[in-house]
Amino acid sequence: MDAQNLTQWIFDTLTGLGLLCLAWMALASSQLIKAIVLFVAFGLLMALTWVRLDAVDIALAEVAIGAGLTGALLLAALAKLTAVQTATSKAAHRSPKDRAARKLYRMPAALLLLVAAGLAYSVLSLPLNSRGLSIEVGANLDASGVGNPVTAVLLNFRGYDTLLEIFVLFLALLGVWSLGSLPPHRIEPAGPVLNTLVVVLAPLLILLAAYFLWAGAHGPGGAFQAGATLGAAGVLLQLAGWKPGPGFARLPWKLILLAGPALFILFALFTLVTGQHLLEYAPERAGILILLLETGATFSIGLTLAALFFGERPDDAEGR
Amino acid sequence: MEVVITTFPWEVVLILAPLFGALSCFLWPKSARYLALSTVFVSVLSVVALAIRLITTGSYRHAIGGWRAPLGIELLADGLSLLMLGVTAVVGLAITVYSTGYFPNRQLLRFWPLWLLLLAALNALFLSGDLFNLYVALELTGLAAVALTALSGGRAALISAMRYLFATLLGSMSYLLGVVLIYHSFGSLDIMILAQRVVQSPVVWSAMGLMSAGLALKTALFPLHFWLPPAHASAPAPVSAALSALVVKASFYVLLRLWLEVFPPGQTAMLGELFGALGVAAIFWGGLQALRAGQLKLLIAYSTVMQVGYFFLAFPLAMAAAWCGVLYLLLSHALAKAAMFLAAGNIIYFSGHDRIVDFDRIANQLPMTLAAFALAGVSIMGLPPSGGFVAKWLMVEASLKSGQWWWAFALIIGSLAAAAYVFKVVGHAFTQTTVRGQTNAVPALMEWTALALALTSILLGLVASWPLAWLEIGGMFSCESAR
Amino acid sequence: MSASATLPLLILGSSLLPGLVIFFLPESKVRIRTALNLSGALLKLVFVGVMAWGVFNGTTYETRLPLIPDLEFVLHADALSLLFVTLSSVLWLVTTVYAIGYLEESPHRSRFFGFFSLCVTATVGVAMAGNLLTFLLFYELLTLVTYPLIVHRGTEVARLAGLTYLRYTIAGGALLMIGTVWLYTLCGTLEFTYGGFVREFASASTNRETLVVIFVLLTAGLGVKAALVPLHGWLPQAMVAPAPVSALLHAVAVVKAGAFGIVRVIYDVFGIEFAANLGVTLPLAILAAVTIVYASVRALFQDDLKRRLAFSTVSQISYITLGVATVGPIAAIGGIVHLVHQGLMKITLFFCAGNLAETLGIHKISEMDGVAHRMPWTMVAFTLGALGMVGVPPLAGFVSKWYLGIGAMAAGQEWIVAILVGSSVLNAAYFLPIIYTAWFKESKGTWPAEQPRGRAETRWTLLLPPLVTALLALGVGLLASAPFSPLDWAQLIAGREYGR
Amino acid sequence: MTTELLYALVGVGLFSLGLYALFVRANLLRKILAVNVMSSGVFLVLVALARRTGAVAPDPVPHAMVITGIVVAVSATAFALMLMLRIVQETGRAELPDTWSE
Repeated sequence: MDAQNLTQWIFDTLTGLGLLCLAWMALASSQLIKAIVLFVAFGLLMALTWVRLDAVDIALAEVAIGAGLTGALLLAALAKLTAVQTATSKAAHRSPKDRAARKLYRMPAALLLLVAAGLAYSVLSLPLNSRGLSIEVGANLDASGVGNPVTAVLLNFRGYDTLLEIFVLFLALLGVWSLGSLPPHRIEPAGPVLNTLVVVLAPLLILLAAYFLWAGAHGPGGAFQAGATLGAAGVLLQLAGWKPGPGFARLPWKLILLAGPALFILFALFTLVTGQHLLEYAPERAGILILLLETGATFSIGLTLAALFFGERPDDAEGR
Repeated sequence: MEVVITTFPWEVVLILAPLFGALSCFLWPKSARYLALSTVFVSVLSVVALAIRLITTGSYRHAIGGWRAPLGIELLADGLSLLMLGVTAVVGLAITVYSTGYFPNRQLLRFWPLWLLLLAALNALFLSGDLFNLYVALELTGLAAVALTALSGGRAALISAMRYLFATLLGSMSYLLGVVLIYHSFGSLDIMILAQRVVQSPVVWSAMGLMSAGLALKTALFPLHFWLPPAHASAPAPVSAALSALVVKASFYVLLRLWLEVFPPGQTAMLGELFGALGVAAIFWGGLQALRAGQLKLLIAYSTVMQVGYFFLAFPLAMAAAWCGVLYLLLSHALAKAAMFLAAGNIIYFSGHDRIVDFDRIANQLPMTLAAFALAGVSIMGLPPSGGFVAKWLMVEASLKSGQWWWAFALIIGSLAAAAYVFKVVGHAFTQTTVRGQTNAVPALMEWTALALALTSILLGLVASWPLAWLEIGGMFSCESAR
Repeated sequence: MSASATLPLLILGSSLLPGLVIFFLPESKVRIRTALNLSGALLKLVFVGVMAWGVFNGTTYETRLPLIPDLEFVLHADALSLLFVTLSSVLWLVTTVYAIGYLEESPHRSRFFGFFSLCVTATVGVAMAGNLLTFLLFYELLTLVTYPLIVHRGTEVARLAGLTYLRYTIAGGALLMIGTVWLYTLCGTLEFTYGGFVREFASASTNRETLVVIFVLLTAGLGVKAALVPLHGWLPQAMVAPAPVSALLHAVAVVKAGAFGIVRVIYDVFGIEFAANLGVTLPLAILAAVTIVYASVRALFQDDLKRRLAFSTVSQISYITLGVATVGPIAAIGGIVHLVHQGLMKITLFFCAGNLAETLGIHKISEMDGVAHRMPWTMVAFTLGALGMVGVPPLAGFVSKWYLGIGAMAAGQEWIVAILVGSSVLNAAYFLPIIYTAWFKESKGTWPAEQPRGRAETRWTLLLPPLVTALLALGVGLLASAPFSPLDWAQLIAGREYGR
Repeated sequence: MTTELLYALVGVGLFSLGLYALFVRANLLRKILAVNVMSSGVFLVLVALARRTGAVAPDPVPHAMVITGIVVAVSATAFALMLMLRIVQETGRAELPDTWSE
């Protein structure tokens, strides 16, 4: 093989091994903080891999959500974990369970290797090239109202998946809120450096979100990336010590929170009464409708993610 | 009017109405109760309308966004989905009515949106004809179910919810990987298209293994049932009812679809035998644990483990009579089990505990609740006249016809065990020693709801010919030509 | 739906609906409850009368409703079912009157009478079932509705007795179900037909061993309720139930349903000839004989009155099985007619036992010295019943035993005669002492728990029923040869079954 | 071996790794990480194989599916973390006891 292929091959191998190693270290490391940091690193490497696989949209989503927000959530959880453990009177004694469990699961480990081998074999047995649905997508792209095939699939061809998935996010928030509130705990306030950083960064992120939202129509980007960056802004604000008051559980904010799902449902109902198929857009109007949907989705995703980072229901947090 | 009913896409209403209801319950918690009730009422009506449409025009598909498969997602409405949607609507209505009385106010506010989202997820799942869409629906169902399990916030509830969450996530992951393999080898996610394309190959083997394992885990097939009893026992009674009656069925429904339409017949035989064996194990283990259980809700939960074992007996038999029997079992078990959990809820509401040995005088204090439990029990143990009996009859017939009498044997043993644990409860409810601890009166509505469900499960035994006929819409199999 | 199709449903409904209504009646509404019970019972009698007349004039009453794909819910009235229906509806009326008196002032009467009516409904259903599926349906229903009656008292003893009862009956039901489904997979039908349906459908295709196994499954399932040794264990324990319940259980409902089922299976499922050349009748006859002797011997050693009666039931009920298992029309007559005779006599005895317990608190035979002077009428009834059981002419029991004996001779199975004689001796041995103690021993003067004495020896509601049934037992014996007597019907039935 | 298959195999590896960790680790936070690793593995297989289109751009449908999947995953993770914290509050430990009863 020629040099370029060789370098590519080396690069791929190293990335693959890196992913596996990072994952293993993250899952095996003794301290939780280390585990989380390694996991975030893993996420970033994943993003790189996505780029390598010509999936820039996913790379953006991964950086913003997979690595970024998940990491933030994990770190926040860890901080709260220690805070709660000290807050609760019960002693948090370590148990030798990990070791015991490992012994217990020797057998499954062997069995799991078999499973992995079988999977690997079946993956290798797949045909080396297949067009999947790329042809169909390409053929209908013009009618979809957007230029970016991924956005077309997400918001038009398989818009129904996206509808349900936005409700999954909403459901997660409902679930978190229904779990009640944690005992009082305080996370270390951010230092002055971060504060200034926030002042600069938050507006930038919001601008970035707007850009992604707009770009999503023809290039990489879209509601999720935009929403995630918006959420990141919210996270930053909270890191800077800002707390949402009880008002954030009241109607106006709720409306913003529900902008995405609500718009989806309204469109769906509209198509229902006009006797079209569910979520069917006329090609000439599709572009604008999708942009509208994405805007709504962006707001709800951003706000929801920020709220998830905060944890309990704002008015509960006040109520204690 | 006729035209409207037979042309309007009721299946879409079934998905949108609960979603809309969930949003509005979240926005206006003050009037949540009425919003929820009306939502559920709407979905019941649309199921009826859908039934009329299906009976008149036969099964049909709805291309979402006007994009036909394989590019788009198509909803699929046939007899099988109608059956599941119907039972979801009925049980859903009962649970909604019941919950208005059961929950303390603060919990009730949090209950409504989650509950309606669960209903929406179930309806979406029973209508979906697309493997990846099914994955999203499964996740929605699972998360909603876990959130509801944790609702009461007790120590046991939280822990079992966590266990449940891991189980359901693992299940979906495994299912999704299977979907990935299927998609990449056959280039479509649509069940109907796959039905034509799928051929035997190593990829299909592993896909089948992954999907079956994941769904079996979500359905709590022995020995993957570990998460179910604690979750169903520690959740609030109406939630337990929903979990046992509907959520467990959802993943089983997906498995059934794949089995009957996607997986190539040549390849399923061996796995079918395995499923049958595990089913038998589930029957014995579940029955045993139910007998040993000292608390009512735990007993009912283990009874579910056992009934799940029954479901899987159909796979080795793999003949029309068996499928019809199992689907009828799904139906009657859903109603009966919901009734049982609601009855248990009444008892807990009344006496503040569910220790079976201390059920003295329940027979006099809550006669209707006990009647509900006993009638549901009749259906669970498969005695006539009840839906359970019809199901058992069909399955025993199938197994004797195909000369595999051992499955029939397992069925009979199972029903004996069921009788034992049902009457263990009933017997203690009749005893007359003086009641300890204070009791508070149960709203009549709650008692009636439980009784109504139980009566429906009995009624199923008398009108079997209609549901079985509807089941044939879409012609996956015919219960008449079974013999 | 035509009249001939509705009548069976009316007969069911006449006890079903009152039962369901009664459940929701508050305890205090004694009058309404009583009215409902009695009117239901009388109504049923009227319907049965109409049906009897119809059947006699050759009308066929049949109701068919779809139940399972290809399988129907069938009620029909042939001579045999009519015999059983009549018996149960007559005795239901009497027992209801008795129960009303017996349970005065006791708690949970609505529950009791509700299940009581359901119990009779199930029995009538068993009697009129037109195919094995319908039979199974009512047979299991009977199990379920009798359970609350057995545990009615709510004591720990009652709970355990209830458990034992269920262990036996549910298991029996399971066997019956397997047998039924299996038979269905072989024959494709379950309709009761004269001479049996198995012969034409199955004999060609399937091997005899399978059919024997099925026969065993069915008879085992039925034998539980018919209390064939060794499946009789539940019966003596079920004695904890209130007296009216035991009376109904032993004379009509549960035990009879089992025996009746055996008759059905042998005659209308397998067909007597076919069963005979399958070679299953003789073992069954032997089993019945063993039951008769064994139970009589056990009865000898019971001091508790109700327990002694219970074992006597175990032995007496097997006469029916013996009668049909003895291949031959005359013995068949004896067996079938005993369905009625045993019912009348045994219910009398239980009523009397109940009276003794209720009025004087007497439960043991050793407490009965001279009780006849305190309660003469009760003891008259008791004596009639007991003598009937022993088989003293011209009482009912004699007729049955006579036909059984002659039939056995005719069928060339003399050993059965020996069994009959032996059992009669044993009957005498455990009944005559009771009668002697009651009439000729000096009373100790005090009774265990005497109720305040009214004008009569006890409440009329308690006294009337045993006297009526005793007279009936006497009547059916005296007028055995009259038209419409049970014997007359039995001859009709046996005639049809043996194709004459 | 082509790039696509290589990454697909890595995906399988990640899936199995996460599965193993999910079984073996007792700490809830680690279990949650394990689930995330598993899902990343599945996504990797999905996207890697979508690139078998040869010269032309890869099949976009799997990409959309993965974006959906990522959002689902983060929702589940957020909920799981809160649930974990509540358990810690109740029991003082971030682990599941062997017996669930009170």
